Amino acid sequence: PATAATYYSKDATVKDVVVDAATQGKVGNWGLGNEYEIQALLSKYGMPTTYLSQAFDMDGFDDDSILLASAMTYNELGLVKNSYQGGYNYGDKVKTIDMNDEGVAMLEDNIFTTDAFAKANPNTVKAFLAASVKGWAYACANPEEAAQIVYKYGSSVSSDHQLYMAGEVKKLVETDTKGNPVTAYGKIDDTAMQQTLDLAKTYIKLTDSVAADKLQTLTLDDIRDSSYFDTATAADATLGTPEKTDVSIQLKWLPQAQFMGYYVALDKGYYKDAGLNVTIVPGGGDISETTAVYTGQVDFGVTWVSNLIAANAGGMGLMEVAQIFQRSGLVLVYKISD
Amino acid sequence: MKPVNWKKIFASSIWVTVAWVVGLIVVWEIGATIVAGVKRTPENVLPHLYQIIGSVFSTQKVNSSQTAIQLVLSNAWVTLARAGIGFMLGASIGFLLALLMSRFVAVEKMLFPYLMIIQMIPILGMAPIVLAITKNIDKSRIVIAAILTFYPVATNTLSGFKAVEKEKRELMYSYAASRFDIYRKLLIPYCIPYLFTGLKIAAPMAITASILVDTLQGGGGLGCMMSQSLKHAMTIYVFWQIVFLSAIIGILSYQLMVWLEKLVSPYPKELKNGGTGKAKELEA
Amino acid sequence: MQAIRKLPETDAVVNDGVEIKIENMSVRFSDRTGGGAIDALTNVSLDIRQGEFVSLVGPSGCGKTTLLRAIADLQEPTSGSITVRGQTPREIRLQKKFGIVFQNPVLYDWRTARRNVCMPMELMGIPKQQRTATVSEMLDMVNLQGFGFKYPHQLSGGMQQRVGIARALAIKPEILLMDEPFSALDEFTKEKLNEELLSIWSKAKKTIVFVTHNISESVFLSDRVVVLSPHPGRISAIVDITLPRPRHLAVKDTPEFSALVSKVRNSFEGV
Amino acid sequence: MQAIRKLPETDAVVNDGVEIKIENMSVRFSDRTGGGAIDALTNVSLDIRQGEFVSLVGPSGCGKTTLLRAIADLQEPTSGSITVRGQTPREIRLQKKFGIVFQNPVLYDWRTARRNVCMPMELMGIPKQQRTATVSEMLDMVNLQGFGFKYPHQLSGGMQQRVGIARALAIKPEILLMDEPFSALDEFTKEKLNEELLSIWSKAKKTIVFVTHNISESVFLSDRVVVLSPHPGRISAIVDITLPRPRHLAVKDTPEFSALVSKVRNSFEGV
Amino acid sequence: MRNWKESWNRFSTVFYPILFGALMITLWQTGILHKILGADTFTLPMPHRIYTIIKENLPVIMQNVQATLIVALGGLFLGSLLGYLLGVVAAIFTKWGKGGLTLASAFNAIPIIAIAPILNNLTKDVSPNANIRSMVAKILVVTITSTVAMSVNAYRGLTEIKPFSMDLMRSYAATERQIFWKLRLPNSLPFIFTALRVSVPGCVISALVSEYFAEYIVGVGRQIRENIVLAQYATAWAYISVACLMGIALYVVLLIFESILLKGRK
Ligand SMILES: Nc1ncnc2c1ncn2[C@@H]1O[C@H](COP(=O)(O)OP(=O)(O)OP(=O)(O)O)[C@@H](O)[C@H]1O
Ligand SMILES: Nc1ncnc2c1ncn2[C@@H]1O[C@H](COP(=O)(O)OP(=O)(O)OP(=O)(O)O)[C@@H](O)[C@H]1O
Ligand SMILES: [Mg+2]
Ligand SMILES: [Mg+2]
Repeated sequence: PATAATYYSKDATVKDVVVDAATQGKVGNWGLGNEYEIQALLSKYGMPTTYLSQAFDMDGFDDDSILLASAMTYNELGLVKNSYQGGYNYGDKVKTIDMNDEGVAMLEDNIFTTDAFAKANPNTVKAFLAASVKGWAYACANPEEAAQIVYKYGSSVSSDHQLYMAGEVKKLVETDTKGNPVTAYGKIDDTAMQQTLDLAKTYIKLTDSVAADKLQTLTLDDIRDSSYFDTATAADATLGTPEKTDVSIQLKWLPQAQFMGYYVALDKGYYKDAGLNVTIVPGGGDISETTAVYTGQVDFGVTWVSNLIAANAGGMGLMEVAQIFQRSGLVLVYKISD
Repeated sequence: MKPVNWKKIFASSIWVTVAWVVGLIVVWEIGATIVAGVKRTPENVLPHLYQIIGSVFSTQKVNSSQTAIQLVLSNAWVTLARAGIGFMLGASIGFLLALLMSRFVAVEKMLFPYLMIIQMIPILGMAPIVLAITKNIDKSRIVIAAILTFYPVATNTLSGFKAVEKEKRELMYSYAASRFDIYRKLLIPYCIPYLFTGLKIAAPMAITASILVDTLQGGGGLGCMMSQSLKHAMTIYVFWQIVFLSAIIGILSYQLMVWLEKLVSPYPKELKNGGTGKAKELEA
Repeated sequence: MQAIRKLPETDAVVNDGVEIKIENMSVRFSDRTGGGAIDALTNVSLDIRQGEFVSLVGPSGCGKTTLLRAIADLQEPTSGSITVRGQTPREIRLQKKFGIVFQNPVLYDWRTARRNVCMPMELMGIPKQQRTATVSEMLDMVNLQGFGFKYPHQLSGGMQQRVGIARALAIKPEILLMDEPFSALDEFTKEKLNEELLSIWSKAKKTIVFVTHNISESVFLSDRVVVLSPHPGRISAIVDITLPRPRHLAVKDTPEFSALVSKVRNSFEGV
Repeated sequence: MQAIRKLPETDAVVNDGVEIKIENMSVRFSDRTGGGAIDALTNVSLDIRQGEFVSLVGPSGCGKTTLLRAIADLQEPTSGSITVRGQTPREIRLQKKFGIVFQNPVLYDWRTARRNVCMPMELMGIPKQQRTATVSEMLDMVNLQGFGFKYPHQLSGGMQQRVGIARALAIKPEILLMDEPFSALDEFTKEKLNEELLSIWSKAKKTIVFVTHNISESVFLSDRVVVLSPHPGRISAIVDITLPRPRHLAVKDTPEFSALVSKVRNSFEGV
Repeated sequence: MRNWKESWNRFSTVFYPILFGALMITLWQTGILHKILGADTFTLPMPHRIYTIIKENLPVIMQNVQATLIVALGGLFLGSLLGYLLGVVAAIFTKWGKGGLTLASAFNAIPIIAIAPILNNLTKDVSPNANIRSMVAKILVVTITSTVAMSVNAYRGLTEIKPFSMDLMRSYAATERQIFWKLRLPNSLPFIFTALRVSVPGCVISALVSEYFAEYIVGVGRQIRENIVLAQYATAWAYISVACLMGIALYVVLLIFESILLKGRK
């Protein structure tokens, strides 16, 4: 059966697909901290945790050099399935393996800052969180308008894809890892956080023994502080005057609907109402969001929890203050034969 | 009416450049045709040139307000400005370092290996430190671009200083000429061809460096657009346009150096290329 | 190493007004690339008086250039010492007392003949107007009127050498060190420049050390001719030239002249 | 342009066995950088017989080197023609018939003396063993035994020139063009090499064109001495040297010799 | 005395840089350097920490070093060869060659980050083994980036020949080939070394950057990037140091070659 199958049967089990692709050495991921869920999945099915470095397009998947490719539901998966500009138009000829269903989900987009900044500017943090959450709530209620707003703020992603993305991101914000609806946007779910931390401890491999040791001792309290979110979103919230009014937030990636909540909050004036003058700094550059926040280039950042854990193991002292995406958006996609 | 002198027209160096460009186009198109036959998204690998040119004239907007070429050109200025400043800064630093190293052997021995090492620290590692010093992302971008370009200028100029014939130095020495005069009257005129060899390498490199530092953080610049395009956040043709634009700017910057050299070189024209008299003609 | 000086009687003369004093000097070129070390000069002692015109002659490779370079502080002696006016050559060089004509014309390719001659004057901060005048005068002297705006590669070998001579004389140095300055010149030009040199020398009473391989020239010009011998380089004879001054070309036809030429020629060794 | 040849009687001689025929040749160096054009040679006509030893003399800058270079196909005449053995100089050059000694020793810095001498033989594909033997022989001849493994910058000026001579003679060329080969040598070495050259010439009956500024040397060596004059460069006289062969140094003391030297000297113009 | 001078000269070539390095490391380890630069010990970790990481992970590091070295040296070799050939073409067919040199400079202006992904895609079909095809792609990147320095310098070295040397060759009716081997090539040697002084560090940095984009995950550059993205600055600096050591080693090799090949020149 290992005769280099390229397409899998519609009914193939997850195990069949994973084992076959891994045996051929054709599982892809972008690496750079995005790989732990994939490694956890590979381990779950008894496979070695090596993978191919996947480029930022899906060409490798398209030309079969990668059989089981990583994709974010809101981004690459849309390109694979759809026919709009940049799309590969596979439609229903592909199936996915969902990390949430496999029990290896790790939490992704959050809002974080440094512990020191939060302690020094609690009102700013609260004001920022309240306004951002409001932005996300509006965006999820009106994904089409949100997509338009993001496009207006300089996104170059085609508006069709933007719209698709808004719809998928909405799902990640409104559903948790178990598939249950989320009650409070941005709330930190400690159970999911703990699962993320546990997986991180297993799969984040640090060369530096000091950092590796520190990673193992990390607890939830070292990586997240719910207090700002809780007070900011309490029904009777009274937000004091922000200590610092000019603040910036660095996104994890290029401007796109993945970050629509912040653009909506900016566009609708929620930040201004909270007394903040917010600059949104696009990501995707070589200075990662953790470094940018740590060095004080920006005040807030959006990152994946696993990246934050690694950074704190390294000694950065970052603190998550809200968890926007409540479930993992990572899937593995594979082609099926008709 | 004078007969058209075809020989002369074809001897003109413009035709040579044209021929090279045509040759390259042919090679490219052969490649593109092959790629188009085997890949499903050939534009990610090697599109046809007409597709790239088509994308230049395409009126389709890539974001809310600009077409691809508008986006590229509007971002080119930031990058060019940084390249220009970075290059001038880098070339000056390189030249000064070469002066310093030629003046003090100890400095050369101490610094040279480390100058080379600085070249090898990836900007990823360098950026946070430079950022810490400059406290400003844009300043640090210029500094890094300068760091990435100074070295060819420094090495080439230094080797020019070292290539000065012993007798020429001794003549100066016998006049007990001051250091300043030795540099002004002998070493600097002598090393100008060497300096320009360095500048010719560094000028296009400055463009590269500038595009590279764009990618440090979001914001404007060709590098930013390029990586967005590469990450498929916008049409891939933006990437190809930038590839061509940077190549064209690179050629222009090289030519600018060639032209500048002609302008400032103290050497009489015939002296270029060594040899004398007839031998030069025989070579042609 | 025996018979360094065949004419000890000159010793008495040189003790007063000594300008350049060379004592037991040796220069050895060690060789890392192959072949052995070369003893370019061994145990050379020589006193040159103030205002004296001394020629160095000897077979090719005997160390004439090396000796001149040592005086000019361009070559460090391996042992022994040189003093010029009681100071080190280095101090004298820094006082810009030397004028040197090299064996090969060392011209700067990127400067015209005029600007090559001009160069040392620029270094000495001589005002432009004066420089221009001097340059023209010097180029006239070496018969290069009309070639001032040519670059070195446009000049013939002899012309280049004359530019070098003009350059050395332009700054009117107190001590003139000349290494075969006229070797590439035809006899007429050479004779003209010989006389020119003697007239400059007699007017300004410079000290001149003059390397030549032309024995007749050395006798015609000098107060003393120092004959060097090779392998190892050393002084094999010093001949006093007793011809009266001022000398003119006619002196070359006298028997005294011929006798001195023969004397110098006969003291050549090892050729 | 008047009186190009003062001695028309030689015409009769040169018509049979002409090796090098120069007719009405001019060389003009135009100048783009400043100063005017230079007429290095104007309307030069000269026939050189097979096996003849011809010297070119004349004041510095009169076009001797230019004429030599034109024969060697290193300088294109502006007008007029040169034929060598009825062919163009280019054809002869490509047949590797020329051996040239340049006015400055043109040595390759990165090659030792031996390997500099070896170079043309390498180009001609002469087997290694033979090369080695010839190199040693040549270096012996120019008195550079023991300096074979030195690099050019380790040699004195005269030594470098001798390496250049050795290099030119090593390939035993049929036509030898020598530009002031002995100018940097002392009289003894020069005389030795003069005799050496005559012996090579008489044995192999080469055609030799020899540039020198030493009139006595030119008379001693040549069958004919061609005197050039500058501004513009032209032939001002041709002197037949009627001294018997083989010649030895003693001939220099004869009155015939002196008479010929005077004759050549007197035909110098414009110095 | 001369010998003493020469010995000191040689000794100081090694001694001075070590002295300077020791000084820098002292400043660094004592934290003074951080004060001067305004850096903190997180983004610029202490030397002893870097050293410890290198020591503890030597086998893994060496694996990465090996991969990077192959890329750097392979590319350097190919690029220098190509550059030299271009210089030769330019020297022999001046008119054609100059256009070629200008064109080569255009490649110099296309950033590595653009070339790397293109080549990655282009070499997809080279081999089914991702390691091999990545290696090819990376080597090609380095090749392109080290071509220009060599071609510009080679052109000068091949054409800037001492007056009359060419005349001498012509007088022997030497063929173009002979002129090349006997005159142009030896004359260009010092220029080759000048070029290599530029491209040796250049090839290391391009190798590092090309690894960022390569399919197969291996190499010092890739490790630097992974660790910096993961905020593992100490580890990243360990790899940066290793990269620098690689560069120094290559540079020393270059100096040794230079001293052998340029022996006897002034
Ligand atoms: N830089 C050097 N390195 C090694 N040996 C040298 C160096 N300069 C000169 N020599 C050697 O020293 C000796 C004397 O050289 P020098 O140039 O003084 O001779 P010279 O008398 O000027 O000869 P010539 O009349 O040929 O110019 C020669 O044997 C030469 O080989
Ligand atoms: N490449 C050149 N460009 C311009 N002018 C030149 C060039 N070569 C020679 N000349 C000029 O041509 C004239 C003759 O030069 P040539 O070298 O033939 O003289 P020469 O007789 O060899 O003199 P010398 O005895 O000084 O070597 C000179 O006036 C010189 O300035
Ligand atoms: Mg000498
Ligand atoms: Mg001449």
